[in-house]
Amino acid sequence: MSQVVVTVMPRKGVLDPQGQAVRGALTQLGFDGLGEVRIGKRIELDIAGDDPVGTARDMCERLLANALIEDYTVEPA
Amino acid sequence: MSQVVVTVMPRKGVLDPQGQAVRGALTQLGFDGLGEVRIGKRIELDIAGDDPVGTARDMCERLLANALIEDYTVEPA
Amino acid sequence: MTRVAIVRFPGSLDHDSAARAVAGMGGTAVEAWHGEPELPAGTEAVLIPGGFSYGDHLRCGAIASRSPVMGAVGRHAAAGGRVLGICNGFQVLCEAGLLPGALRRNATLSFVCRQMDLEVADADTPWTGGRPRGAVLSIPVKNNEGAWYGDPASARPVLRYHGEDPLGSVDHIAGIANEAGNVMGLMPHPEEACDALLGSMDGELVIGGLLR
Amino acid sequence: MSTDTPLHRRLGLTDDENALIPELVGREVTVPELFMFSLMWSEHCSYKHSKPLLRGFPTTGERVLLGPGENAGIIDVGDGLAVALKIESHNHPSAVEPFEGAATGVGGIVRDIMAMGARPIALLDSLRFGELTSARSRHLFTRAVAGIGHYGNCIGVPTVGGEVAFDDRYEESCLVNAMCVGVLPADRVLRAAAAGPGNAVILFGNRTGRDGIGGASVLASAELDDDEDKRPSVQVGDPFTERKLMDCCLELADRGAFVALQDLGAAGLTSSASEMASRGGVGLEIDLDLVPLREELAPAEILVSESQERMLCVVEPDRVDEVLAACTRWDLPATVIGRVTEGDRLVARHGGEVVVDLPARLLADDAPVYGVPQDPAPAPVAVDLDDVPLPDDLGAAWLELLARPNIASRRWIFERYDHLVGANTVRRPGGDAAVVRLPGSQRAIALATDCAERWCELDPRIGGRASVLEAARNVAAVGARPVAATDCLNFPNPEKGHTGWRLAEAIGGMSDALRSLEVPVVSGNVSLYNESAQRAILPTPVVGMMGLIERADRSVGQAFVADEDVVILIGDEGRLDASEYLGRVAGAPALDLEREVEAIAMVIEAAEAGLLRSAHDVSGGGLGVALAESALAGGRGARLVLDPGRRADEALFGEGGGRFVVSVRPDDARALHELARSGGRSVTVSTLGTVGGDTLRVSLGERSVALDLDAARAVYEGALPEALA
Ligand SMILES: Nc1ncnc2c1ncn2[C@@H]1O[C@H](COP(=O)(O)OP(=O)(O)O)[C@@H](O)[C@H]1O
Ligand SMILES: [Mg+2]
Repeated sequence: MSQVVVTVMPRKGVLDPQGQAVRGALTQLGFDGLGEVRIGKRIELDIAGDDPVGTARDMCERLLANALIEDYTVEPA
Repeated sequence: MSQVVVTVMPRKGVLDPQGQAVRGALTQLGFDGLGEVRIGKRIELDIAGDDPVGTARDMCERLLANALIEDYTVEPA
Repeated sequence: MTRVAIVRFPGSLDHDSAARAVAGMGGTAVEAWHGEPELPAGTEAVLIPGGFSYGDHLRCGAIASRSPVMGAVGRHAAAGGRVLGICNGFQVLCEAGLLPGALRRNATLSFVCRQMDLEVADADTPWTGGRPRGAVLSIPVKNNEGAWYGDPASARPVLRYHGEDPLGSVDHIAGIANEAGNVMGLMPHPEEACDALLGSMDGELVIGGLLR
Repeated sequence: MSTDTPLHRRLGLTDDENALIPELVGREVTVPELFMFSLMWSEHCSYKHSKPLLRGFPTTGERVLLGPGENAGIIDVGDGLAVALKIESHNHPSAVEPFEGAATGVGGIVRDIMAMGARPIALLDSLRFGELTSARSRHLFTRAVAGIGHYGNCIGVPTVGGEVAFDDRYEESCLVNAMCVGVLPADRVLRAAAAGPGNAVILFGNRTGRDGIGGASVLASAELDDDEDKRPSVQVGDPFTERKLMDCCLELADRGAFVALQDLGAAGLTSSASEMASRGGVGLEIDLDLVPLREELAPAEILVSESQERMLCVVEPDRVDEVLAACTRWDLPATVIGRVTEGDRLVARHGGEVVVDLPARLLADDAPVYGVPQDPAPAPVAVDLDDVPLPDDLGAAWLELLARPNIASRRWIFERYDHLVGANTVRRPGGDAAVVRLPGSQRAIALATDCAERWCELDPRIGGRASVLEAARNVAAVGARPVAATDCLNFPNPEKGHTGWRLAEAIGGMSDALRSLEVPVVSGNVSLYNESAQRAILPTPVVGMMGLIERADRSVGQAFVADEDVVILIGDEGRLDASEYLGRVAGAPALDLEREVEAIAMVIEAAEAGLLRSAHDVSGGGLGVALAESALAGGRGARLVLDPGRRADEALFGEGGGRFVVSVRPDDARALHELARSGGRSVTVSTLGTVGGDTLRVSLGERSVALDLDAARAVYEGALPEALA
């Protein structure tokens, strides 16, 4: 088993209302000088086999990410 | 401005219904040999100032993570 | 009597109300279980009801859209059969690629349960009971992730929010059909507007699209 | 607490209790056994400080199929249908983690209803938080509402009603009470009593982890900030699994597969297994090695884990495969973990060794019972009303009242809840009571929760009565006959000050009113120790009331529906004494039980006779607020004349008097007046004026006041969103 980390982020150019809301909340708490805030998912998977990163990539294509609105990256932990 | 990446994951021992559901779905899609699946958040922030990592840590304590059920890590992008 | 298969996933919630609405209009509702590779024998139309299939985990509708029964729904649609997806069912159809676009988090960042006015944007599909363009229907929405996102040119908008749109859909889109018009998805819940006692009968105009 | 404090004290057992246990068992107990006793003998599970007082409630009646003592009470509603109902608190967990605490509170009460074999058809939530000017209260409140919505929406049970009030005495101790109602065939009531030695015991649902161990129960027996160690590990709700459990349980209950069914709530397997055995007068043997785990746990931890979304059932041996197959179909882990035995012992094995061997009854029923001090509280310090000036501008005072968080529209809350799923919600939240059609029937039930906590503080007996009467009025206002109640008694530490007395008096007052209304209490819950080092909560006995309407299409709304309809006030004078308007105390509240019950009966009869075009009970904010709500709901004003009474603000904003504002067709006004006198009744009925226009115009003797509906709507609808923005 090796651990693979999949990161799924909203695609550039796609509005991220959640990120905006968090940015607003942070600003209200007094955190100034805040630029963009983007919120995505981190998925940690324990995968068996010779090519865990390849398997995870396959998982992304088939389920974990929606290419219309999300970009993903895969890396070993 | 420098980019900081905050990772917020369910705490060890705390139920992760999302990871559980996704694990089941991947298994049904025929991905065998799957161990644990854990799903958390990745938050990318552009922060000004001398100590963006320290600022992000502060943000985690005050808003971004819920210490009762989540662990967080902060690193420069 | 048209035989309407109502797809049931773990976490489907509106299969019973949908079946009641179909039966109330003279159709026959049968259950299509998510794990089956085929639709029930004699299926003439398919309804994918609302709910939180697979707990809305990962992305709404994503896990359900990959289940065995969806292959059969795809074949049914490709053969010109009628398919209606309501709320989570709409999300499933988008995730399955049977309708364009995706449903994203509401602009309010909260669940919204509200009776809404919907305007007929395209009178030439089976899904608005022949009501003219601009006619207004009253049907409730209830969702977390109901903001349709995509290229409006790629879609065939059938219903738009009339007046306010707390969800923040592109072009105020409430429901779309595929090019051929046989597959339809919408976020509002017509099955909860098929009974005068509940305040509106306008839902029958949409559900009627499933029936001969 | 330091580690050399004896274990039993760390677990919350007193020295006397610790000495009593080996005496009752006949030997020293094992560590897992001590854990089990500490939880089962906590206030939360044993009601050791409240049990004797609860006996005062009326609990019987023609319709009662099952009264208190089971997971929920059951009422026969005719047409072969029965309704299960229960309310429960999840206060402390919600104060610790409002989202998950409130969410798992909903999950817990829903499983209580499922355990009766019922299909949950409605949820209500009764909430108390500190003032919204406090950032912490805003946070707790918004997160609790989000958690309730998350869970209820996801399991497909409509949240059709509830209530909320803000007061700084809830700042550190918020209240989150959730009520669930389910429907089942009247001849298929499922009980949680194990039976049939040799039958299998199956645990199904989520795997067991280290969730809330020592949580709810230990917390409930100590003040929250007393000890960091007593804080629970936070339970995370999993509504998706709950929904699968619900579908699976209903499928199996319909097929008659269960001998008994029970949820796992506070004290987990310990409480479920011991209660099931004790109720059934049998023994249970379970093998802890067979319990599906999420992580490695010690035997004691398995026994007391409060992991959510789990159920326990007893099944005849030849139906085990059928039950396991259904669980597999729903993708729910399910395991035979033991069997029913002759005798009365609860036995648990681990690694082949017996780690628990106790009479189940000792755990489930034989906790010591304590009296609580009965020290009456002194009368409240009152201001002299003569020292309170009349407002120069009654209209401004009216608008200001409509904008108060305790009065303003609750739309911000209920639009976050799916209140429609199931397609049976005939009257939605926002009115007096929600009306939910019973599936497959013409009948409907009306549901409301209420509590007059400000009155309870001043006079708990009157407050107890008022809480029940207000709930009954809300149900009557939609045209329903109150048939059953459930209650949640939220109080501070009963061993201190006047709380024990207040608890007894409140129960007494509630019982007085319930008896007069002939409404039984069929279930309930007690939550004590709601206080911090700073302050204690108001005595808050929440009443959940269910009413019955024979014809769902005959229910009544609160909106004025047609111009020229006659507006009529039913009931007696209101007073400023303990009113929301005054915000101070000008005297102890008073009420005339008999007259209020008569007014309720009259309104129900008027609704059944089809006389009412609208009806609305008069509560917080008095007549002024009730009139404004009927006007806003209908988008129609009215022209009214009020008897100025003692003073104009009292006439408009006074509370109490057991009142309703109704509107009727002009031709029906006489019939309504006659109804007030029929059957030896003498209800006060006054015609106030007529519906019409876009302004509420009220003349009060020399003064008159006008409320512009657009302005009123702006403040009434805007107040909560603005306070929370
Ligand atoms: N205030 C009350 N009024 C009436 N019955 C009550 C009250 N509090 C508890 N009960 C009854 O006592 C029993 C135990 O309550 P509780 O421990 O809350 O139930 P559960 O174990 O199902 O969570 C239930 O049958 C409940 O209805
Ligand atoms: Mg229970």
